[in-house]
Amino acid sequence: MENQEFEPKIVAFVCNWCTYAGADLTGTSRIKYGANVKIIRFPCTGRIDFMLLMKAFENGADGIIISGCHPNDCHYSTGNFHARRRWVVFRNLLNFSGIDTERIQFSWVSAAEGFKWADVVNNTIEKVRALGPYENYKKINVPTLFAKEDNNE
Amino acid sequence: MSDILINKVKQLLSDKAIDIFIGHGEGTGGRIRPIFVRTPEDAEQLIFNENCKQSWANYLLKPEVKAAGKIGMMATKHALRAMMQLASEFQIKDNEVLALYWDNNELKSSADFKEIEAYLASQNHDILPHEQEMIDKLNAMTTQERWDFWQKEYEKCIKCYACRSACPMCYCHHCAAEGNQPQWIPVASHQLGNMDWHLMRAMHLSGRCINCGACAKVCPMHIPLNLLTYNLITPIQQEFGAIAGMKHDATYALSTFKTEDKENFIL
Amino acid sequence: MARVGVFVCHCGENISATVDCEKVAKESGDLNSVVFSTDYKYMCSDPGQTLIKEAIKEHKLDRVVVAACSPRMHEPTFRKACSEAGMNPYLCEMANIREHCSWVHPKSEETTAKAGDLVRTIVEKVKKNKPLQAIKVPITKTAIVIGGGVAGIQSALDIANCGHKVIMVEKQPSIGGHMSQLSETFPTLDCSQCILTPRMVEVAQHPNITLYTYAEIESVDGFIGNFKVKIRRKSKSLDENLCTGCGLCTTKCPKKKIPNEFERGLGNRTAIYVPFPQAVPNKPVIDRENCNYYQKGTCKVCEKVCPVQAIRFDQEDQIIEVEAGALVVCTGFDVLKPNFFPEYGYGKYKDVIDGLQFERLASASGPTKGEIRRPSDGEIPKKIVFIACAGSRDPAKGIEYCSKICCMYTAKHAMLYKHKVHDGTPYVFYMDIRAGGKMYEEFVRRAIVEDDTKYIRGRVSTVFERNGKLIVRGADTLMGAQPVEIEADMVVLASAGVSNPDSEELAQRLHVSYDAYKFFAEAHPKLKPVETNTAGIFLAGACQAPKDIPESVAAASGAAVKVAALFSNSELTREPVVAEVNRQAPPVFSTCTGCFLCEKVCPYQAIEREEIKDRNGNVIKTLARINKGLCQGCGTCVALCRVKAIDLHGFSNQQMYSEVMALLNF
Amino acid sequence: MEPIIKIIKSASLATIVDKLKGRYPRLYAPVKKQELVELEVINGFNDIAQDYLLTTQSVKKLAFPRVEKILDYTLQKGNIQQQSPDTSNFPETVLFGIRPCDASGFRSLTAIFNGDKPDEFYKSRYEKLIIISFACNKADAYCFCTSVGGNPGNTEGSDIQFTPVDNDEMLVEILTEKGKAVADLFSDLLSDCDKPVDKQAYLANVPVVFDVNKVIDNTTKSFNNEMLWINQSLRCIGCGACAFVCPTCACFDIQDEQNMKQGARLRLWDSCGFSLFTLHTSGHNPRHIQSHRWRQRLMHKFSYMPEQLKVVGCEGCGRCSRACPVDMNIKEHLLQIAEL
Repeated sequence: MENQEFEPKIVAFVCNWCTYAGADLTGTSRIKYGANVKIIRFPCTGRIDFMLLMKAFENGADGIIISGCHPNDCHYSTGNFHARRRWVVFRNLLNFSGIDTERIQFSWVSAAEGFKWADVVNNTIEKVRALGPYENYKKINVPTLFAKEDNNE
Repeated sequence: MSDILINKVKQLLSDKAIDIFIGHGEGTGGRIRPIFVRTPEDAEQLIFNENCKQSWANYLLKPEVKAAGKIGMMATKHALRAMMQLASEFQIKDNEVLALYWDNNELKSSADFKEIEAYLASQNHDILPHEQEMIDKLNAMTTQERWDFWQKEYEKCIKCYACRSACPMCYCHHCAAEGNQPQWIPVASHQLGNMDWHLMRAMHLSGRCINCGACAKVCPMHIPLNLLTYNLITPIQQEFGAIAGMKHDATYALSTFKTEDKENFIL
Repeated sequence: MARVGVFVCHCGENISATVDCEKVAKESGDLNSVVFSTDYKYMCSDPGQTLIKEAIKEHKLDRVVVAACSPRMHEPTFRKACSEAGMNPYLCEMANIREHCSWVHPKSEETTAKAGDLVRTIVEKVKKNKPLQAIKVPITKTAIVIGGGVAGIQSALDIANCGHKVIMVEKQPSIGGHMSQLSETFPTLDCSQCILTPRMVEVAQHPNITLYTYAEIESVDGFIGNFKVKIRRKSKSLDENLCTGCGLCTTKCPKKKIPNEFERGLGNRTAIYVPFPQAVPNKPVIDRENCNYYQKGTCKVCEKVCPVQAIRFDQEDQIIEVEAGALVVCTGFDVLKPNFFPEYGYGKYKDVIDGLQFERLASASGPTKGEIRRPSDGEIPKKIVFIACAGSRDPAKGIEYCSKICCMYTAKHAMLYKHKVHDGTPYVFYMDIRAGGKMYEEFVRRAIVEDDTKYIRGRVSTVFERNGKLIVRGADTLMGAQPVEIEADMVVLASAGVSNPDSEELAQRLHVSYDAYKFFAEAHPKLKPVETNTAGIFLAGACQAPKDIPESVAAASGAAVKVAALFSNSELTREPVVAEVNRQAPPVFSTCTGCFLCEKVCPYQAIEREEIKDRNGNVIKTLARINKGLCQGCGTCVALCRVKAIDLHGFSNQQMYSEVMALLNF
Repeated sequence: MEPIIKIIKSASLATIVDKLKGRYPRLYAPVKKQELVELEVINGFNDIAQDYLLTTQSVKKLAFPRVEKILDYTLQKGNIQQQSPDTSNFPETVLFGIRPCDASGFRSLTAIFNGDKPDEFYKSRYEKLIIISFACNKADAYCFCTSVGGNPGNTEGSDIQFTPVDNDEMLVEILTEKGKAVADLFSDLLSDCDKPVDKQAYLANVPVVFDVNKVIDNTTKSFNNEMLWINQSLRCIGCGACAFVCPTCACFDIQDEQNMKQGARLRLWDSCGFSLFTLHTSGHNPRHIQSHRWRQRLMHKFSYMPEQLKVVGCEGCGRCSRACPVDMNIKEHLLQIAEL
């Protein structure tokens, strides 16, 4: 078991119209990628709340992929532009707080880019695998995980 | 300075130009405290000196203060910026609050957004050198060092929410931290609950923080919280050209976008 | 407590080949709130759907999770099935274990485990789903057809004949499009003008059609059934109501040497001009960039000669705003720019022309009155080389696709040439002959056999001039790549069909997707060929990809039917995936703070202000409110709202949060 | 028991701390951390703050933690397992160098938590505390212990109390059996007190500013005096700093934290100063403005507790005033009420 390679847990937050459809195309085209990435479908990248990203790390994600429509291609015309601004700020905040932004991969994957989706996923798995498990979060004292001894105070 | 202020407030109150005045007063052991003056006689308690740097803009939306009638306020630069930001978020209206402020040793009074904007445009709004130094120091650290630094700070937090209460921009009557459907932020003041709270607050203040520093000044545990929001001021200014609290009709940096916004981090 | 049913589909072997569906179903049964779980060969089949419906009744299910293909594929199918069993359809969700799992991972424990994870995630989501009711919105029964080519004409007439109002917006001074430039059409060789012109006139005269030529779409707001469209009517410098179309101005205009776009530069026109004799409307416009008056300030000859004083030099562009329920985009295509082929000498040698130019040469109303004469000296060419696939199917040139129409029109050109120049010899260099279609192959055969066209399979490497002849050098791949050199009098390039130069801008204005070649994208390549991803906007003709006339007309009629179907009801039923600002009892009213930072973030201007007033009419609070008719459910406002006062039905905070929690904790 | 009075050389304190630490690994003492003085587990004498008035936070966290897990549970379909933490196993904990007002603060907490039915968690933790207080030889403008029945040398709640006296010596008062057992660890360092020591002479001077009974009476009478509460609390920003540093504030919230498979029920500090403290689901808030919350805070400490629990809910430590971001000095406010 010890020699086994670390398999990171990666959550992908994707928009319904481009990347989700792109990932469907990856499937339809039978292109293979790692099974450790699991997709959560949002209507638009504009819907992705930064709090959800925080929750993902807190609940054991080692990496995160956020992906949506290319600029100008948003189904809702501008959701991805708004999201992009938020990420600029949020990345800055995370970085300043010592949260590893290397573990978050942002990408634009269109409905036609089945290959790109597989690449994004596989590259992110590689990158996060190299970074190792996100220990910082796992070390945080959460009451649900309190050890038997008295940690309270 | 105090005398000029006292006379002005006395006059405003006796002219019924305002019903209540929020100003600086002598506190315990040399501290400055906010005082609320309703009569010309009480105006004697007002002071103004170099220690009076506090912004009282967070009182502008307090129901008991609003209920007192027309508000006048001794406004520092930060208080004026808070007013502009509040105006841009439709929380106060033009000519609603009479602000008194010092412009080159001259006590000016205005409730007019355009006048206040003109004054603000003539002022320097950079964060203080020692604050910038601290931010630079943190940014020079490794990610892990920064994580350790902040975890140590977050550990101190007792979640008294003084930061929120003192912040002029934290006026939501039902803060997201209290939302429980779902429970975004753990209520508990443990490491995770504290970190979530401070990150969320910083994010909600991004592009809105007017760098008054109240959050850090009031923290009973002396957590340098202001650095979290201050650190975002420069990138938001550089990337999006936006500074909070300068215009009463400004567009919020995160409510808008440019097609050419930075995206070098996106594959 | 929710009662969830989980239905795991094998999709034949599409899923079960790599995922242990039985195991996924069994383990889902152990999840909290799941009271029934099963697996089945084809869930989407009739028996599969029946299985779901019966389980809903038997096990009193109030939530359903179908673990199968992408929800983009079958979500409506299963929601409908659930609805038929008496459940609110929005309490049914799909876990995508095919496209996102079985098809992208090998058969393994991990793949099965991932399928289980996806099911668990969706089970937790569906538990937070709320019953939703479809939204009804009124429909403005007017369609806007953008583009007046053959597709636009067909679409407009079909819709108008169904009794609905149509507004046609054409960029050029006349409708007709590329088809009006053609001489004769394959495979019947009937005259293009003869069949098109009556339909153009019909458009102009139809009581249900309003025609705006020399006009463009300025902006599109709103949504299906309720678009608000601004149209820019470019100034024609003419009072159209007064103009009788007598044509005196065009004959008297002193600027006579302006290359005629309609003739593809093979003829000239004046500054005030009607693009072609059969134009609809047959009234001139002033081309201001070439007009002496506009450029130099003097002239006004047209004004002087006009018997009805219809010239208006000070006329400005006019923006009109119209309401419409649907749009049909028929903006057509363009032909690859000549500078694309330096090796073929286009632009360098006058006698190297493109297909559309040849159409003009062959046209009875063209610059040569239908005689094939070469542009350089007006001589009748004795040898013509037609080069097919000029640009098309050439990855090196960035155009990987087949332009589809060139094989056929090249054969037609060869034929027309031979019919007009009996002693001439047409050569065709081709890669493959693609002649799929009714009577198409026979047509090409005729060109080869009856009209003796020399077909050479191979690419032309270069065209150059030698002793007044155009030397076409290529290789005959059927003769072992033997070099071929032909001394031609004229060369015709079957240039690739490409998207219009402004198509990207228009797509963005319309909020529709487009492909890598900037052709507009259909919602589904097979099953929704005339729809776009934006509800209420349809496509027809060559703006999607190069198409021939029958295809364009068929698509146009298809789009027209979609519009007519939409207009057949007075109300439209919409997916209730919209945002909502919470409302609470007084004194809170809502957690909304009224900061309205969300207002600007909404791409649809769906966020309104609602004033809460006391009994005396004093405003207590101003809150945000979502206009359900305008909201499209992107959720950008939801993520921006600090107090979480806005939520999105179908993708609520609770649902998304539960998904993240469920995905990561087990 | 009758207090045992001893004398010890101040220089021996380090040895005492070593001995205590050897016996009780959970040895808490004031530690200086930049601007804060925090009560923390120390490794040795050198960790202890040399010069401090009070710890920034009160000692209540040792018996009433900020976050206390009161239940564990696992969630499996049809099978929910619950387990309460074992309260009998809390470790013995020494609080060394805390102030008399902190030690006596447990009287209020005990009255609240153990009033009718003992609170298992509080009771078990408190029973395991060994409290070694240091009498105060200085005070600041916020201190008013003497006005609420305490004093800088108050021994209530302490097991042992040290008072610095002349000649680098300290007076040691061994006050309880528990204290005696602990003092046995360093009995070799204690010498008998040959002449009577006037402890009072070495204590800080904290003048009495008001009569607490007046405060109790006037508070009780002033419930409807809206303007009193509005004027006092106009600058209150409604944070929880005062309640969280207070040695006697005992309000708590119960929250479940869970993921899909397991969860914990937590008891968390809460404050009546928060606007949501009394918010009903209906949207109605009986204390809808800050002045009502401020009134509640004072009424609770100076009217309800004296009436129902026979204790005043204030030790006069002044922490709330020091922590208050807007300088709400409780001493001032109480004086105003006393003078009504």
